[in-house]
Amino acid sequence: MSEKSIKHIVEAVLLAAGKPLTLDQLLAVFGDGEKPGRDQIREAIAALQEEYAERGIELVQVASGWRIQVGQEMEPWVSRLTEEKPARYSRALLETLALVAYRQPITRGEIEDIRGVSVSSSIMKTLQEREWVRVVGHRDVPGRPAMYGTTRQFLDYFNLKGLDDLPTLMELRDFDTINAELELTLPGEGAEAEEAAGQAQEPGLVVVPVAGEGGESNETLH
Amino acid sequence: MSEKSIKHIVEAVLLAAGKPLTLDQLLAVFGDGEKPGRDQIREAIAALQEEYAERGIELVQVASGWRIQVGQEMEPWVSRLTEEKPARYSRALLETLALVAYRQPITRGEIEDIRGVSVSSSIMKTLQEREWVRVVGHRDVPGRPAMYGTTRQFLDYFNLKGLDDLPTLMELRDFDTINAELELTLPGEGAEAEEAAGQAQEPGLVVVPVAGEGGESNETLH
Amino acid sequence: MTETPPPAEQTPQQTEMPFAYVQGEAVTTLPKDLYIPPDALEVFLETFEGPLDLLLYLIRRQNLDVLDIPIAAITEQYMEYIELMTDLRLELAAEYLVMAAMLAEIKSRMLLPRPVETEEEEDPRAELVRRLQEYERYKQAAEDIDHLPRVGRDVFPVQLEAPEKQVVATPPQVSLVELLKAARDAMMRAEMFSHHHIQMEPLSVRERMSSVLGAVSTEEFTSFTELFRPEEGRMGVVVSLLAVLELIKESLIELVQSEPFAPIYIKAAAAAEAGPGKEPVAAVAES
Repeated sequence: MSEKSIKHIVEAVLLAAGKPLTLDQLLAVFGDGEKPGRDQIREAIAALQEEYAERGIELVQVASGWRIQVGQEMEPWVSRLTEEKPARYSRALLETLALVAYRQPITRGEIEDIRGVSVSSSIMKTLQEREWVRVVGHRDVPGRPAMYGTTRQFLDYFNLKGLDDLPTLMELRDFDTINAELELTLPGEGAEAEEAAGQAQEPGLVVVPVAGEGGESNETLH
Repeated sequence: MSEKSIKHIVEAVLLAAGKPLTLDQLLAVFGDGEKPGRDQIREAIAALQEEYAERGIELVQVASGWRIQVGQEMEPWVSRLTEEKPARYSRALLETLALVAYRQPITRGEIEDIRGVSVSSSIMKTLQEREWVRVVGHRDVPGRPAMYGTTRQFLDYFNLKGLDDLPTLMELRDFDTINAELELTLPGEGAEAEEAAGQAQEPGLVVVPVAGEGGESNETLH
Repeated sequence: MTETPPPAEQTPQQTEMPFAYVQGEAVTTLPKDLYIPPDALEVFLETFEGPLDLLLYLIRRQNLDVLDIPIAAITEQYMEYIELMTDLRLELAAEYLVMAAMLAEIKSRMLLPRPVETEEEEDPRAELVRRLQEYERYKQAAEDIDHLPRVGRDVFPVQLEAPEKQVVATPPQVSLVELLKAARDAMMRAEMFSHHHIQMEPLSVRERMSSVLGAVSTEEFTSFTELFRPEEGRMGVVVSLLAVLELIKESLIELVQSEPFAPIYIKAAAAAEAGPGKEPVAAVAES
């Protein structure tokens, strides 16, 4: 049996095995008439290792034997394969964030009054961890509750120059009609549309009547 | 991103995936700034296929996408790895599967009509548990029997890209034109097996009481 | 399917079988290989997938074309198997008996003399042949499928150990639209909320416009300040002002002020004058 086919058999068997194989196990796959020596198996392994060196795979020895694995340098690409779609925020969280944005400074109690239900601590915690909301002071009433406001990061994320860029409450009422006129995408979903990466953030601006910028971004798109 | 690294990334990702990947899935593992074109992915696949050709490894396209597999030529060595023999399937199961594959959507009753025997529930259950066959709807007749079709897993398992890749069905011959056909085909084949033809075929001709035509064809024969 | 398949494993007896020529003789001359050891018969019969499969076997064993079945001979052979099964008290599936009946029927129809040859008349075997062919193609297809390279038997998909995934939590994405919708919903719910709890008079501008119009006349001037009720609070004042401005815009009232800081008076616009609506506004602007 030629060196070359020993190498190819060792490779094929290691690839198909799905688990590490010892030298003995590798030897065992050869039929009676074709058994190579242990040295030949070792040479085949060494030859494969050399071939793999410049590629993203490795033939390594682990506790239970030899195995072919995808190298660490391929982690970013392989990981993207199994990347889970990030979860979505709850309505409660979004409404809380919206109330902080429109009514800041606002206490948790005031948010609860408007929403008619209690606001969980985890929501306030998530919003602060995301650095969209921060404590801006304390209301001078018994208990001195924290007052919340939005952050610079919040404006950046939604691509707003300032809170003034948010539609007024009056405009919000007619929001469905505004919305229907605009094809708005999520900031993060840009990756799905092949070219949209750069433009994904813009729709936020489009909501505000900034004709010039909106027009420009459309032109860039096409 | 260089041709070479695209190839290596495609290889690493396919090797790590453990399931077939579509072109889109392969594209998705590349980050925003490094997205290759679909053609580049296709080229990488072609280059890998060429490299694998002499090594007993295959990069094949099946129904759910591209997958790297150890090819049939390596089967003798790979199968020595495992003690257990791969499952064998009964003729009844395979015939039922064939009918679902070629005649989908098909009801159990229709399968039974063609096979001339009843199809056991356990066969339908096994086929569905293996995820080769699934209920695709219900026939709009009394009892609303389930109609069955094959799945992508079925195609993947049998190394097929699509139903078009199934082996072609034996041609059905028209009984009514039997005599005309005999007339046409027999003279050509007569040389090979003149006596056999005369003996084997003639009883049929004699039984069918088509004196006129049968006689003619016989005359042509002799 | 070829017209003359190669004579694979054909025994000499079979080629000499006379029953193919004379229907009557078939009963007495049984092919020798029909007799198989009784204890093997059960296994033998189990290999058949039903009556069509058994029939195909009988036909193929004699190298016959499916399209050209010597029905009497095949029927006799088929019945032999059925009898063997009953003799051995094998549970006989109904399908086999149905087929026996079908064969018997075809045979009888073929034996009956037909007075006139009509082209339309179908060969009694046609249906059987159709079914046999139909079954055979899927029997063949099943064999073909069985020979396809199969995962785990012939081909072995590779799954390698992947590098350890670096955990990078990707936070949920939120669009401005989502945020604004949430804001609107929260506000709208809050409004309903306040209606129920703080029994506040709805202070709609439209409603106030009506009451202002009711208070002024075309003949006399009404004092501007009379239109405001302090007890309504700031909201009431704002609504009143909006109502007045709206009425001016719609040219329904006129606003008059003699000099800066002098009292402002209001008069309802004359019904005939639809046009000169801008004058009152101009008056305000001058002031």
